[in-house]
Amino acid sequence: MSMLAGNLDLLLLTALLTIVLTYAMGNRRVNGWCATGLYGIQLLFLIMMGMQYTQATTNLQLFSSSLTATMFGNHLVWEMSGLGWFFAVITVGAALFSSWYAAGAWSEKRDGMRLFHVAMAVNVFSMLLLLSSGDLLSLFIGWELVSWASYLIMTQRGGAAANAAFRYILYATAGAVAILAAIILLHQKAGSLDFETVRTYLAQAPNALVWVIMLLFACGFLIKMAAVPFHLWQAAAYSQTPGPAAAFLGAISSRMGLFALAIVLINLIGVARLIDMSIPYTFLDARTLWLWVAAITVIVPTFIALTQTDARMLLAWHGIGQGGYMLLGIMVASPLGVSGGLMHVFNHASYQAALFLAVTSVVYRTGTADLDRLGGLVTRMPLAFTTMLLGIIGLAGLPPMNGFVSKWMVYKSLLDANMPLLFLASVIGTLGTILSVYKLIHNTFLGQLRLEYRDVKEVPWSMSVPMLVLGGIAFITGYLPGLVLDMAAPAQAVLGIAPLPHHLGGVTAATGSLNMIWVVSILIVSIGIGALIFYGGNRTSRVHQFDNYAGGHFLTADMRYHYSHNFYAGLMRVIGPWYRGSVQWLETGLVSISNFSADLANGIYRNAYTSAYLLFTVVAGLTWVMFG
Amino acid sequence: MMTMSETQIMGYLLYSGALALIVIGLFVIVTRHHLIRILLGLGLLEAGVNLVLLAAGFRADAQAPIVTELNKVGTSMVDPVPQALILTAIVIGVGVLALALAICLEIHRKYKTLDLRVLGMIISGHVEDEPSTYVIRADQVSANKAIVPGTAERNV
Amino acid sequence: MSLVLVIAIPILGAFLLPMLSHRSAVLGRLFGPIIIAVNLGLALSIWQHVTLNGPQVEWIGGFAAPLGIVFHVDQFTAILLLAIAVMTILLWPRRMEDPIREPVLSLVLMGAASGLALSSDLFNLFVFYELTAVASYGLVASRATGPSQIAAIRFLILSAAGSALALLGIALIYSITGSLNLAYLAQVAPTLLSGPLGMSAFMLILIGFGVKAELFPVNTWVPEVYASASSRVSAMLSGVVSKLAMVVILKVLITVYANTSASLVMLVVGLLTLVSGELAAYRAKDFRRMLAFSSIAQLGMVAMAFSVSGTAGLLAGFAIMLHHLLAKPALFLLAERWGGHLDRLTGAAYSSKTGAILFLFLALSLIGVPPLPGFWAKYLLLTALFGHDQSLYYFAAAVLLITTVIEAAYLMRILQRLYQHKNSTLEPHRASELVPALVLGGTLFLSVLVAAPLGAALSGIARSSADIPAYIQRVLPVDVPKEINV
Amino acid sequence: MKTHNLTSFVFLAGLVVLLAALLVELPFGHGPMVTGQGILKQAPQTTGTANIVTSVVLGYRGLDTLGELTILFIAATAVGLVLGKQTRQHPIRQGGYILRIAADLLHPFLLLLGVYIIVHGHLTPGGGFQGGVILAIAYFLPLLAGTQNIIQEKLVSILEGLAGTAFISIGLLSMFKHGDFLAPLLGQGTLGELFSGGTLPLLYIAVGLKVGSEMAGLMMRMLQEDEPLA
Repeated sequence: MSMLAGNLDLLLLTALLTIVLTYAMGNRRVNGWCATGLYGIQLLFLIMMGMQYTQATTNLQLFSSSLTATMFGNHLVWEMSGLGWFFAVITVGAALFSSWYAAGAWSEKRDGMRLFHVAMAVNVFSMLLLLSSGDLLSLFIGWELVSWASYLIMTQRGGAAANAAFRYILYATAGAVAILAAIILLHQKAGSLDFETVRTYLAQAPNALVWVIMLLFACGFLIKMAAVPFHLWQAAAYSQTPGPAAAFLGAISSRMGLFALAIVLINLIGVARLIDMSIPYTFLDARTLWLWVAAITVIVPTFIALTQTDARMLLAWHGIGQGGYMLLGIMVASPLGVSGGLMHVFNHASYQAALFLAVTSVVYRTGTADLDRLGGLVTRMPLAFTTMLLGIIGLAGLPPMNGFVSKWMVYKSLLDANMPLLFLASVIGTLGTILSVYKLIHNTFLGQLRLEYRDVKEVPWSMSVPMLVLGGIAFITGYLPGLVLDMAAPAQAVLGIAPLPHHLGGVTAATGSLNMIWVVSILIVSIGIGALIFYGGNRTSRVHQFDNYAGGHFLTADMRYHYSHNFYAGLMRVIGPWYRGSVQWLETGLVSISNFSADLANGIYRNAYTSAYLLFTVVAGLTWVMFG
Repeated sequence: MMTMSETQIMGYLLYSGALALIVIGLFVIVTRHHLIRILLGLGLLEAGVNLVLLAAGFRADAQAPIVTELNKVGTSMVDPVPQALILTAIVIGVGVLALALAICLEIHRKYKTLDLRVLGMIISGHVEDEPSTYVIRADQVSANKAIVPGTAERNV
Repeated sequence: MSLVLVIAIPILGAFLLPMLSHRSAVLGRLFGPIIIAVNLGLALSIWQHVTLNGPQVEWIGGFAAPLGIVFHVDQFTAILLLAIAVMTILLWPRRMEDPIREPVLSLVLMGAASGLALSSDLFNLFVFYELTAVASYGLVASRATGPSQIAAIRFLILSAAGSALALLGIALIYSITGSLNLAYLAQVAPTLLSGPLGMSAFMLILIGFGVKAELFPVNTWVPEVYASASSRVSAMLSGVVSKLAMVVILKVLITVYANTSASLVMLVVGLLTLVSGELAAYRAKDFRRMLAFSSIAQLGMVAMAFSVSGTAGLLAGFAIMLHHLLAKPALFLLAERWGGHLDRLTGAAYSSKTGAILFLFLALSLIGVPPLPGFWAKYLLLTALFGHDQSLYYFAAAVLLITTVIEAAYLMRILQRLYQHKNSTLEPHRASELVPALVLGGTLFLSVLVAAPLGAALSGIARSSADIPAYIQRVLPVDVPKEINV
Repeated sequence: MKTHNLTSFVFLAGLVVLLAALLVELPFGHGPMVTGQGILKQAPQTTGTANIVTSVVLGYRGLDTLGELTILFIAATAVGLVLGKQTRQHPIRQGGYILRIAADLLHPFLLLLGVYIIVHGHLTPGGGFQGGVILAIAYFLPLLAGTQNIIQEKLVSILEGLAGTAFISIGLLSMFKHGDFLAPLLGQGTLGELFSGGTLPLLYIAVGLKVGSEMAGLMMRMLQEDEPLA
């Protein structure tokens, strides 16, 4: 269909044009608005492409592009499937809101906005390229471009950010070489790299080989997702990225790993095969392995997040944990689970971006994201507070926000699949999330306002509107989850999973249904009744915050009675010792091994007796030849 | 006219001579520190190799490859090719040696030493931590001499 | 069109140049570039001829094959000839310490390098190898600083001892087979040279020529020389001369020692070279030394590629060689201003923007980020290694992948440093360094755009170079009897 | 230091064993003389020189010879480059009377001998290389003995350039005539006569002049650096 072919071309061209234009416009203010507009156009193209699914008879519709190449016998194809389209919508959407936020007042006091916008545009373009890869080699090309584009966006602030980005790129390169090894191994064995051939080959390949290939692929993709034990790089890198860019990264960047992992594990290898591949001497099989990796990724980063004192670090750690839910859902591989996992990608993007933007707003006004040094800002920045409230409800997975729906689906699918332990693990993760998001909003917005922030104002409209819209999206898709489930349906079809029966308000499963319209309506009505009682029976009088007494003493404004430092001290006493067994030793060990061997190699080259090497080599070589 | 066993003895002599030259040359190159000695070792090594090459062309019962009245075309002659090769190899050796000596002269003019240990330390010990355009000053060279005792006094 | 002109003309030019310079300084200054231009034209016409008519053979002096010296040119050789001429003109010194002698050495280096590419005769290869060696000792020592002269003499000792051993190897081969012609040797090798004697000869040749080809462990001269010689000389040595030494080893390997354990030796040596180079580069604190170690690692990769027999290995080796041939000289040109301790580079990107961007591009390509040419080179090497169903080759591939991470670490560390501060005291690059570097980098960049046809062409070239029976047919048209009884 | 020497000894001993094992295997005295036999059969007809080594050096392997000439040339050039242009004329230390007179007396004889060896290179053992070195010595001996410097730098430089050019020109000439670089040119004459062997004697004269001038130049430049080595 020529019409379909044209759309992806137009999309990629527009993305490319965005890079060129943002570069050409440099540091001018209009640059941000222009970029936002261009992302809007890209989103429009994507929506037009999405319309095809409502008309087409099958959800397996591919959007082909005219971008192809033949390299050394490999036919490289770029074409977008429903899965790619789903992720692409989220990507462009996240970029749209982030650059909208960055376009206005936020950019006024900053230099280097050209780099900011170019980096964002490069990211979007490379992600779109990755999402429309039609074979493993083009997937790898896209993958690497995304990795390096992320490096660009992370490193732009220099200093500590550059160090964090450097650490990231080492992890990413390690992941990339693992993926490359898997791809080339497959190429040698299967003879070609297009998905169809690889799928047929893997179906009859020996188990050992499939294990090797799977592990190599999974290591590479899990590094991008920052799954345990590869989780160390992400939070540091994201928290050092400029706010709106961090929102973009937090919303979608790591999900590229999920996208690729889903293709390899579900689409190419297949869940049935994964269940078939048992791990010797254990009760586990390959699928259980990945499920548990996902579950641990839910728990560990979430509880690390609990200890953070920087709002951005806290959010970034949560981003890793939430990725675990998505992987859990997808690896359950039931219609409900995959829908839940995919929907969680969308939901997470919406509230995570909102949260990052809210925190950025706080930083914009107060200059810090240190949770020990904030508090009481709710009266000064009510809009940011609203956004954050919407965001944390979503992050915690509570109604009426969208996070509840997707998490409910994941829980439900785990229970349906008879995996109570995994269910328990994910609930523990949610518990940690609730605790730490409460800490986030409490330490930032509630409690005592610090004297130095007395004159803080709400952020300008150019910043508050996009974050409120994001919060609104998180609410609306919680109220009407069918909107997202419709979008996820083609993606699910690509993965070869049966469609999930759903309607605008929720899902209808055999084992239990969910209708968010009812849930939300009841919730609103009950909150309304509560509010009525609260305000109706109000007998209190309002006092100024600085008009305070404790134990008969007047509390001066500079006296700290707001409890924020060492939050959850009691809980930390209980679970604190567990943090010591972190994976840090692995990284440190690898670095010192390479330092040691590098010193050794350098020592060889510094020797004064270089001609002795000649002698040794001749003797060794001749010995080998004559006796070997 | 040689018998077979004579040929053999001659072969053993030639090859053991070549072997000795090669090994002595390598010994000097590897264990000595003075540049001139090392260059002499290089000469020995080349001579040994040339001898092996020369031996390759030897034939028992054959004449020099020069056509004269006594030595008509068609009589058995030794292989002329290795002789030509050696000629080339020797000239190459001369060229390399000349250049090496010139560099030695310059080095000696600059550092007043030809001890490879000191020179090695100058180049690999110091340049690594300093800009590579760094030029060694005289006082630093004397510092190097102090590190390796007795090098300043060492003569050929 | 005679192939030998590519060698004769530069040498003739070198002989004439001092006399001309004594006559008129201007003429002397113009003479060198003119000669190179003539050579470039010759190389182009050879390339065109070979592309149209297939590989060519020339018997020097008209003496039939196994008796005289034979030149053989196929498409790859023609590309090498072109590359040699182009690199010589790009790296032609502008301001010379000695306006007569340096050009003479450079011209001879060009001629000798062309000879290495063309010759099919073992001893003739040795002569040209020595010619390149002497020219490069002279060029290294031409920078009148102490370290460069120490580096030159240490290089000279190692290289001369290596050459003597290589000559010993050649002598052994001649003793066994009575011939020096590679095609003839290829014919008799399975019967005469497959034993320990023949393999020892290969070992000696490998070690001897390995000095110039930067193979471990006889490559200790590399960091010293590249750190102390002038950047142009380093660029020439690492870009062109090391590749040609590798080509010599390749010629011996694929004609005479195909299908023997020689390829295993090659793999092990290449692997050690790669690992030692990357690791040493990781810890290097001097920019030029880091480039030198990186160059060692790249040549290790070439050796690993050539250890895989058949078209796949050759294709990978050619790709890495050509990539490195373009990338490393450009980096060395940047090192002219950026040389020295890495700390000096802090913030250098702000004083030399183009240089920093060029460095970024080349670094990414060296690491192997798709779709840059370096990625395809590494991809081909990995494909070749994985295609060889032997555990050592798998191990080699794994090591290559791990060292890629190390490579990324040290290159990115520098990049990070380049952009760190805005105030840098480094002087910006001069146009005379930046322009050739940009030409090289631009060529690499253009190759991204035409990657697909380029890849196809390279595959064809590798296929024709790997066809040894056809090579023997061309060089020895009449079937030479295997042994002539005396 | 001791460990280094000891290790080297062990390895050298190993090398002796290995090389001995290799060299014993070589077919000494009866190896396959493939190239050599072919040349011996063919050379008198194709090149017309009585000294077959000469026909190998200048004919069959003429390119090697060009290569080695070039090596000498660039070695001399590089020596000049390394030692720099400063011509520090140290006062020549005068040798004894006998030495000086003998050197002066020997000079013409050495010249004659050198020329003889060069021009008879295609007939008898010897040739351009050997003769060239003798020529160089003829000029160098008086210098060493301390009479006076009779080597003129400019002359040397022109001579080395011209001789090298002559060699290549002859090669190119034969290329234009026969299509092959350094192919035998001119009539071959009678085997064993002075005027025989086509262009080979001419080539040898060029080689002789080239080698002589290079060697003289090299020695001269070295002598200018008159500091005693430590």
